[in-house]
Amino acid sequence: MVDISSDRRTVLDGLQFTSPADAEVRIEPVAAMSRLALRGRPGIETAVAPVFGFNLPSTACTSATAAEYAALWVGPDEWLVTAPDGRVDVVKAALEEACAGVPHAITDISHRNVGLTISGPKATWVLSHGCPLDFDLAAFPVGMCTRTLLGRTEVVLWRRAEDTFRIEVWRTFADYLIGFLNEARKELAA
Amino acid sequence: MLIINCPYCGARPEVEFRHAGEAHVARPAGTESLTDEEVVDRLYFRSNPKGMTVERWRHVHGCGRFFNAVRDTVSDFFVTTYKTGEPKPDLEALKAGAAK
Amino acid sequence: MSFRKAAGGRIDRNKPISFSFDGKTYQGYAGDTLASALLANGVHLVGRSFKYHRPRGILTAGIDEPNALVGVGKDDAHYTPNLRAPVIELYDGLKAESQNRWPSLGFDIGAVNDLLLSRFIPAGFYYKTFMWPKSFWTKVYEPKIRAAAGLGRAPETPDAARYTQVYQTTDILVVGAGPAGLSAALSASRSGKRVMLVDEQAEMGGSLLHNLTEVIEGKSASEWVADALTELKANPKVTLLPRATAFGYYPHNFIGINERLTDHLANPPANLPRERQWQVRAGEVVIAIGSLERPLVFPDNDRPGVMMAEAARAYVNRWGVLPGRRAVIATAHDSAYRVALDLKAAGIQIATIADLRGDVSGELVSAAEAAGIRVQRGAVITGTRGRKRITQAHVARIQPNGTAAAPEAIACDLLLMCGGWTPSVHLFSQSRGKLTFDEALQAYVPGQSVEKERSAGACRGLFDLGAILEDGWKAGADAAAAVGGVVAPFRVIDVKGSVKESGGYLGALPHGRNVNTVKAFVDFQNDSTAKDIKLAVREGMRSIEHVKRYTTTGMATDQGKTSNMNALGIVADTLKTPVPAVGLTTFRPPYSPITFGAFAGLARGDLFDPLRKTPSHDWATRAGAAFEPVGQWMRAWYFARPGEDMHAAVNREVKAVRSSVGMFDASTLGKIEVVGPDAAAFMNLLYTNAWTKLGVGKCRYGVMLREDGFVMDDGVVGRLAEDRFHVTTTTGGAPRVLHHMEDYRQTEFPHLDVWLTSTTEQWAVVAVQGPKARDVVRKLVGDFDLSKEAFPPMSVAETAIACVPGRLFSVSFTGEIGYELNVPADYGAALWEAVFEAGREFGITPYGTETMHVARAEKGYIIVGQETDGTATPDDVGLGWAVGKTKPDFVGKRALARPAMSAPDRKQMVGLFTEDPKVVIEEGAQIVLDPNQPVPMKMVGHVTSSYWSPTVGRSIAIAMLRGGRARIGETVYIPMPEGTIAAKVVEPAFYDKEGERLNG
Amino acid sequence: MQPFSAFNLFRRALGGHTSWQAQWRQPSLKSEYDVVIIGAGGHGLATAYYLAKEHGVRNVAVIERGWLGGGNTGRNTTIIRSNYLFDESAALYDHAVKLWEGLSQGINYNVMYSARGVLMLAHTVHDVQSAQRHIHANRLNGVDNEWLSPEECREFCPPLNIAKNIRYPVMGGALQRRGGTARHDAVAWGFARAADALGVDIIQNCEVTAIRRNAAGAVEAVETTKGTVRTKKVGVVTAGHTSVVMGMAGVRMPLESFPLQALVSEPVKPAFPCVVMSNTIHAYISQSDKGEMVIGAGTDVYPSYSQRGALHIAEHTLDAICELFPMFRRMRMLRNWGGIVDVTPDRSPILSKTPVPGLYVNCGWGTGGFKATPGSGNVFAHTIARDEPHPINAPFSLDRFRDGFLIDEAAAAAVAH
Ligand SMILES: Cc1cc2nc3c(=O)[nH]c(=O)nc-3n(C[C@H](O)[C@H](O)[C@H](O)COP(=O)(O)OP(=O)(O)OC[C@H]3O[C@@H](n4cnc5c(N)ncnc54)[C@H](O)[C@@H]3O)c2cc1C
Ligand SMILES: NC(=O)c1ccc[n+]([C@@H]2O[C@H](COP(=O)([O-])OP(=O)(O)OC[C@H]3O[C@@H](n4cnc5c(N)ncnc54)[C@H](O)[C@@H]3O)[C@@H](O)[C@H]2O)c1
Ligand SMILES: Cc1cc2nc3c(=O)[nH]c(=O)nc-3n(C[C@H](O)[C@H](O)[C@H](O)COP(=O)(O)O)c2cc1C
Ligand SMILES: [Zn+2]
Repeated sequence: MVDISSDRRTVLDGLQFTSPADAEVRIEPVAAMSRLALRGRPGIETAVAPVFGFNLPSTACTSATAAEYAALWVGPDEWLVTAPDGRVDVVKAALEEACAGVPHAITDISHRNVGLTISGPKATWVLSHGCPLDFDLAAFPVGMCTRTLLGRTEVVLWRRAEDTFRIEVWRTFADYLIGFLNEARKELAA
Repeated sequence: MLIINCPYCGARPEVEFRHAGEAHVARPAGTESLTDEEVVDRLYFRSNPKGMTVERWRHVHGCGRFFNAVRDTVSDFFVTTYKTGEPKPDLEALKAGAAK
Repeated sequence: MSFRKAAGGRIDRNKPISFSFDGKTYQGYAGDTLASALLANGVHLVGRSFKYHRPRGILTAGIDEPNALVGVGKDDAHYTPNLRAPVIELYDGLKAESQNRWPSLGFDIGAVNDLLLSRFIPAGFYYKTFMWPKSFWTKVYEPKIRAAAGLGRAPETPDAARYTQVYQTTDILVVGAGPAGLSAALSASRSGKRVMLVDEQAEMGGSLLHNLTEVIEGKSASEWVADALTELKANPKVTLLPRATAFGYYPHNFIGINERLTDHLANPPANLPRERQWQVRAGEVVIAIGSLERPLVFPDNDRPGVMMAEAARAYVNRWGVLPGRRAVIATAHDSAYRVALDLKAAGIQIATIADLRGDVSGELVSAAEAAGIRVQRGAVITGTRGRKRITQAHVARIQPNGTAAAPEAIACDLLLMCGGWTPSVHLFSQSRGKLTFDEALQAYVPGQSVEKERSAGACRGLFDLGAILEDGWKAGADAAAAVGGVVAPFRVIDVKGSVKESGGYLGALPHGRNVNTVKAFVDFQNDSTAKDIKLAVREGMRSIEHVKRYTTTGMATDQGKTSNMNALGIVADTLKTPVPAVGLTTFRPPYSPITFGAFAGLARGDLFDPLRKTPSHDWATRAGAAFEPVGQWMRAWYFARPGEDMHAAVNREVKAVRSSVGMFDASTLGKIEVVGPDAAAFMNLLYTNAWTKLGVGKCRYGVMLREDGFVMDDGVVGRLAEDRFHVTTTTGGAPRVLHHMEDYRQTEFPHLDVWLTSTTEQWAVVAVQGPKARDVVRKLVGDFDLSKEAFPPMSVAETAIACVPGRLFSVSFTGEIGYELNVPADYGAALWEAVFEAGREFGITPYGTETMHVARAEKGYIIVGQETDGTATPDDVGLGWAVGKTKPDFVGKRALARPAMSAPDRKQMVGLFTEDPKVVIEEGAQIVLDPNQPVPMKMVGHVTSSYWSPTVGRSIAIAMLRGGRARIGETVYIPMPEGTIAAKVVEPAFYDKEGERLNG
Repeated sequence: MQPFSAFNLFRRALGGHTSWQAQWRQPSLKSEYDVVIIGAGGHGLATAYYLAKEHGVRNVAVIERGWLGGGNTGRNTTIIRSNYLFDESAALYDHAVKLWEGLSQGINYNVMYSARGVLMLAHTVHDVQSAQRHIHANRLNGVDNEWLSPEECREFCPPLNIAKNIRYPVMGGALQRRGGTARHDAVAWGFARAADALGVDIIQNCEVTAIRRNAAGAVEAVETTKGTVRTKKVGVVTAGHTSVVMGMAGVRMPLESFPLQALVSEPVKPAFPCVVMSNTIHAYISQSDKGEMVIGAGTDVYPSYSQRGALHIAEHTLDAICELFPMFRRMRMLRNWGGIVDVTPDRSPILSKTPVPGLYVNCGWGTGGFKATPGSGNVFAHTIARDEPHPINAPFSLDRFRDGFLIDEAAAAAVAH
């Protein structure tokens, strides 16, 4: 059988990540990873604990992480789960088993999204060119995550550190989004 | 751009939301039982009030939830928002409250 | 001759600047505006008015300038018309030109409108004439009116600049950095909260920048400003934005602010945007935007050399410019005395102060008289002389009966006027706060607030500096308290030299001259005069809104900043009603004009809208594909080979699909994973079809209706497990369908345990179609049994495809054996290439959307959005079979049962064979039964799809035809401009009606 | 009525224009009228004019809450065209266009109807198909509408950017040459003056607060802020406020009211020769006689009576304008305002009798009723005078929603204005 399994091409290949503005804001691709859309009735928050080592966050717009896994609250019965690349079937199977008693749905979206990191002293300034949320630490603390808009794309935005954010975006919008962020940071060029 | 209080996520900018029409136009369990008149009424006729309206929104670029809101269509200010399934608030009481 | 003072002002005399106006080069200094520099060079004639082309000079020193509008730009790609000279910052090489004049500013033919025609063209004259002969309006009159109107010329070359936009949240936004705003920002910033202070001008300080008299806390005004700014700049929680106009106050304390970054620079850095639009959400807003001085309305009050009094003071004190040598000052307000004193101190001779008020006195008046200035009480200007520059002012005493006595002519080269001060309530009013009329001030001031804002300083009617500073301080502190900040203690701000000033006048002044011939301007730019306003009222325009629109008063580029209150005064006077009974026109954004480009921001070119590309995009580009946009997607349309046109390419592609095998990138199809114990129950409710019995591993074509019973979307649905469906939707319909499904899931059927996830982007899809499809796919799926028995049409399996975990569908949208290969999207490009390689031996042919359309039309398959237009029922388009008649409920079921939905003369889908098989009807063509009837014809349907069918070897068409199914066999007509096409109504399936080919 | 003409303008100019009379009287409200029209917008005033002119019904009051012409008539982008898809719509709007063509002379008021041509752009294959369908249907209905290639579009409208590499390239356009613009205010004032001259009482600053019905359910009076008026016939022509006013008679309507925004640039010399509309990217533009670019947006997305719209909606429109006309990027916005439009489920208007005897309604014009003003008034007057619809407006009944015979211009991908 023809084998393409080693010929994986991300949409981030060939996009412009470096910029004269890097000292102020860096934009970097996030390596491939497993992603699951996890849905379920109440009870699922704790049911997953044996797999993840933590309960799903039940407070709106918060995240939980442990060594390999992260679970981001994106809706009252919806989490975006990430795990190392190539583990999606294993994790899914483990979750199916752990959640057997609670109505739930697990869907593989590893390739639907791509991840970006945006960091640096002017990261929130650049994000503010397309996102109306308040990035003050009091309003958007480290660890907060949410779906929102960035320019004309929907993204999940996750604050990893004071000046570092993860952006999850649907793959075909990545090209536009990088273009948008590059245009927004142009003025910061040294 | 309005600020809308999502019952799940809190106050968020309007562009994350989508308006979804008049609220509490319930779909009966058995639609068979509706008369033609009722069908047409549900489909097309709207109260479209000037003043307090009860409407649905979806936090489409946020948590994805549909929810209900009471809004003043003259000022566009929201009086309250609440989750789908919760009872319709007493508008008269809200009006009295707003007047204060 | 230079009119520059030897010293003083905020200009930098060490930095001379050269600029040009109407081709002539002049000198100015850094810190100058175009207006101050022109005045320093003795240039007063700067523009021409809109209608009468009257010579006009510089009236103001700010954004309210109605006269001195110029075009600026080194070339057309940088050209901006209608800029106001008093707010154009001078830079080296600035090129400005006057507008609305021909052939030159000095000699303008258009001035006949003033000199000869003006009596025939009063307000609204065009409504009364130009009606005969009828055809002349568009051909003769209108072009002439248009050419005479307008102001500057529009640029003709695409703009070279970039613009950006940024959202920002702040606790407190202070708009205006005059004394009130600075003081507010100081107290607010001491609370520990985030503060933004924005001001439209290049320098912050507002009126303090030209105030030399008052002493604030022991400092001069400019020192006080400098200290305040130093404190604010040192605070990391404070953002200071000069050159930033708060242009709009939108609901929920959302303020649009436009910041100009490069227009003042001779050589702007390439990375800077020209303008940045801030959209600020503020917890609390302090509006401190000051007040505007009002002109006086007297005959010929518009000549170059007529200026607002405070503007002259600003030119003298802030820019070190003498706007004239000998001034007459006409006033109704105390503040003009301060102007007189400052001007006199600068060496300008004050010929007289003509004060409208009969019994005026007070500290400032005494000071003026003590300085030897002649003060005429109860005096009015009745006219002026001097066409391109004022030479005389006529001053008359107001008699006890209110009329003007015979005037005395006083020589002057400067006539200053002050009709009082109008608080700037623009932003407050935009916020929908209620204005109240202050009888004592004769002005509208902020009343009841709606938003979380407060006004401070002159914009709420305070005019004495000490009170303004304290008011600002309090407003800032109150705003801080409202957002939970630490409240700064109240501060008494000691001001020396501050005098409480009063006065003011609204409306036109008596002049004792022929009211029908004099022109006393109210709206300078639009040339509307006191008599125009009176004419409007006489003609029944009694609402101020009618007066505005009939006379265009307040509709010019200054939006009535100098004219609205006087117009109101004239209307009130004419109607003999109090001013507040007349009302006020609506304040709308923007506060001052804002560049379109700044609203568009980054959304231009590729960033106008995201463009979504499929995994085979690059390959297709290399293969020479033409693309078509479908929603945000870019899809390969056809793959023309060298020398082929679209027609030839499509014929070849279709033939390949029919005779061998073709491949198509179907990744754009929407995909939704419907998962949960109640997935089938949910599908039953959302689609017309029955799903319960669909076996795992099987697919079904599904039809989705809106609640009104009309077809909304369709697609193949595969059942992957008892509780898992892979649903496909149309490319354009994907977001809509998901929203619709979520809506029902969350609001109508919340009891169902089912969840929806968009997987459109998770899967890349290659469709392989044609008699050799199985041979190609076999090479990619290893041991998987593709035989007809094991994997018949309409099956689905989760299996490895080219060694990656995939989903394999046996589905056909062409009528040939077909497979759709789904792999995780990162493998999409590789899969496309792998399929192409695997198919090489069969001559596999990539095809685009056009061939897909032709092939499906040959089979009579519909495309939602092409055959349907939102008014088609399933039965209309031949999908009655897909409606589960026995299902108790599904979305749209009840509406479908209404009598009209099954009326026999509904448009139904049929096929058409043209009489001449070579003729391909145009899509969208209309069908009639009787081609010989007169226009308007009775149309009975239209052609939805129409192609040359290479397979059938003739043209084919699909149409929606009234009562169509009953007309099969009849001939219908399609009248076209080139002649009528006759066509036979046939079944809408042209090829392999029995579906034999799938059995191959 | 003092005739308006060049001669009269000249003659009265010599007298300093002091002898012009009011264009309409300021009558006080009588206690009884044969017909009361609620709403002095263009449609209400035209209705009153045609009632008096063509049906001899002169004891008519037009009652207006604010100032006449201050509703959508006074705040619209004034695009006039009749190239609608369905026969019923084409007939209605073309009836109006024919009346526009002679309106200035007919009512002796220059409404500046300017047939500058309306060009509707296509940006996708689907747009092209939809435009072609319109063109063919229009041709058979006797309504002019023609297809222009991108190059022809540019020739017709030189500022248009027809570059192939822009995000939404122009693939062509449908041009209606008879389409164009008219001066919004003049339309209201012209009809007001002409109706007034025929005896119609226009009562401004008078809000209708209730509609009274007799025991049989028929209309018997309306209550206003200036008193009660007896009448057997009431025509409701209140655009965005129709649901509110019809509610006074206990009639629910298939309407929602949305804000719709427009804006103008600063005035410039003639730079734009026609009207251009792009439904796909939401932009509508023409240049007025005064020189401003008049630009329309899409509706805001939630129902509102606030008569203003959101910044991001106006912005979206300017994005599109700047893409299509990149030289206008440096032009500046002078004023941005909103109106309240009443939208029906099928985006076609309602000109109809109602379940209440003596109550008639003219509404649902949504974002596109200015163009219909004279035609709408003309057939609505017929409906009121004869108590039966004119053949042209018969399909636009309120009953069509019950009967299911919608005239779905929206679903058929017709454009908004
Ligand atoms: C921004 C914008 C752009 C538009 N662009 C176009 C375009 O380009 N082309 C086009 O054809 N159409 C356009 N339209 C639509 C068009 O303006 C309207 O369809 C049309 O003007 C409606 O006219 P009307 O006379 O029915 O309503 P209006 O002119 O709105 O008149 C209704 C009147 O009823 C009055 N009223 C309401 N309630 C009461 C009451 N209780 N008592 C008394 N009086 C009352 C109101 O004050 C108002 O004056 C646009 C609309 C807007 C808002
Ligand atoms: N003598 C009098 O009677 C009299 C009358 C009027 C004003 N004044 C003097 O004027 C001053 C008033 O102080 P103030 O602080 O209230 O007003 P101000 O005029 O000093 O300051 C207002 C500031 O707001 C800015 N501004 C206006 N609109 C803006 C907008 N939309 N966006 C951004 N910035 C905008 C202006 O550029 C200006 O700098 C006092 O010094 C007072 O004595 C005196
Ligand atoms: C076609 C058209 C052209 C307009 N041109 C101008 C203009 O040149 N200047 C201006 O200030 N307003 C102009 N307006 C807008 C009006 O001033 C006003 O905003 C509009 O009629 C809505 O009324 P409102 O803002 O008072 O609510 C125009 C309006 C229309 C409909
Ligand atoms: Zn939410």
